[in-house]
Amino acid sequence: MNILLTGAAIAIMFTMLLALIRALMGPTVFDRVLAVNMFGTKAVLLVAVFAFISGRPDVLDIALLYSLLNFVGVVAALRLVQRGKEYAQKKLEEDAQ
Amino acid sequence: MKLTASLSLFLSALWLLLSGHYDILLISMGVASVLFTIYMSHRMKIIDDEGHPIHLKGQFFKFWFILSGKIFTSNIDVALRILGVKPIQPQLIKLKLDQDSDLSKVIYANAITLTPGSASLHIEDGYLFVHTISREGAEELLNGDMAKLIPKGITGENQ
Amino acid sequence: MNLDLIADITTAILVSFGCFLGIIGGLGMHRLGDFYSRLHAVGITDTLCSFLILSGLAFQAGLTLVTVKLILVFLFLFFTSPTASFSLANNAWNWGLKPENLPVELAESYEGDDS
Amino acid sequence: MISLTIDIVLLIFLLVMAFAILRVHHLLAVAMMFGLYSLLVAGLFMVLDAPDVAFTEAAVGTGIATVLMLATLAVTRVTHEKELKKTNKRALFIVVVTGGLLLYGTHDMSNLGDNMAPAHTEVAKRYIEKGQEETGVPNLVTAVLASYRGFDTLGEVTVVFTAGIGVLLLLRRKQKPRIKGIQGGR
Repeated sequence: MNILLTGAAIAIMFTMLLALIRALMGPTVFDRVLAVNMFGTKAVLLVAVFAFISGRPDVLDIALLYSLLNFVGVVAALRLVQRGKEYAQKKLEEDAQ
Repeated sequence: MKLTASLSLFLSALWLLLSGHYDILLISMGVASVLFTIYMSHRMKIIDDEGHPIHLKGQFFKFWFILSGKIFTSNIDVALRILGVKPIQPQLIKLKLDQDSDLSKVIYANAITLTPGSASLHIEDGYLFVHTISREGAEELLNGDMAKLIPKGITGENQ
Repeated sequence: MNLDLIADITTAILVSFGCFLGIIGGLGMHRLGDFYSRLHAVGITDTLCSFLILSGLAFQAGLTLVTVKLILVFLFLFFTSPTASFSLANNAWNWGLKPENLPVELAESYEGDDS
Repeated sequence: MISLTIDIVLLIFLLVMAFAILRVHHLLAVAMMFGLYSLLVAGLFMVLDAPDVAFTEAAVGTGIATVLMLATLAVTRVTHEKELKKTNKRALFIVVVTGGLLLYGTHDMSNLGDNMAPAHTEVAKRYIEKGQEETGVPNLVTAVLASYRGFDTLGEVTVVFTAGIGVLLLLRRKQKPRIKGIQGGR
């Protein structure tokens, strides 16, 4: 069973790598945030799988914490984008017209 | 009052399940944290039907059952499209929101986002802008398949 | 003994299928052309992939508090992911990011058609 | 074996992330990547058998630090960093010297998992054997932090509290709309 879970952990890390590459390449900031979000989700899964590999289920609490924090981080970032500079610039142009 | 009681019951159950240790010191800490959370929620005025919808009971099970089936099939569909078995045809469509309350609009938009292959983008003048990855998915949404699923008669206001 | 074997096989099937879906989602991040299409790839990893992996782990844990925690992890992911996706997509839309690769005439004819 | 693999992969991710933070010039993306960086560090702590430190790192590094950094970005006007053309020699010197000192310092640390290290032979035994009955806290690390080293933790909490007040004072806004300032600024 441990071999299977090890394989699962490696597969999850591979997915994390793919998401990381997208976060580095991402043409827009939204692509980056999307990739960061996906990376966080996969990190939660990795922690959960690792808890079973190492046989210490109390590590699952960290997965719980991550799954909430990931969401907080994404929403906080987007609140910022919403009133970022470009958005403000657009508003100013609209007001001027 | 009913909402507060059910919220505190829910929070205590959550605390007991997460802690796993049941002696007097820890339980009293749990009670204190539950009370503090209830107090904060009262101050933020978020204990209402929308924040804690206990009036959505029976019809929700059917909704979740059908929705999970849809999520499953659309996952497979999108996976096949990524692997190149089916073509990728992005579409942008506009759906009329004729739900009666804000809560059911939220459920509708989130149900669309939850099924991969369609994501709601924007709400404007009673229309919902949806991006789908396939034409079939777009036609399905335009036929109103998802709209029929949303539980009827739930209003966010009645106490 | 026999029951353990069944649980192990179920876990094996669920977890490997979940990981497979996860890798597909990761590939989708690169195969799909623009930001709005990539949202769907993330949708895969957020819903079915995490559900399969976590439920596979739950079969290993049995009926204990660990399973409750796994269910909670899944519920948090499941309820927060559409909100995060929507706020991301809505921000991109408000910011003025336009979807690419749209067959324009189709999009036009669909837009008028509602109900 | 698997923890070694996870260790190596996470360390490689950390390196990639560090270079990414150096290369990417969009500050919002940089703040999100810092969050991921500390998430990876927390993962390393978890693999090194320190779930409590991982917990703290996740809550503080990924949660609060990211939110504070984003809040700071929200009150600044420009989200794009200015590109530095030439290297700052003095900064490079300080970084190299500090790094060298830290590397030198690791020589005095006992090896990872060494049974005969001083920390494991004297006090740890008592903490492990009597921790729960003496403090009544089921988690050992919490018992050490909050009870045995209570004054130490009190000092740390004071430092964190002061830092928090400082951040709050810095982030407090004097006037409400900051958007108008763009016209006059720059």
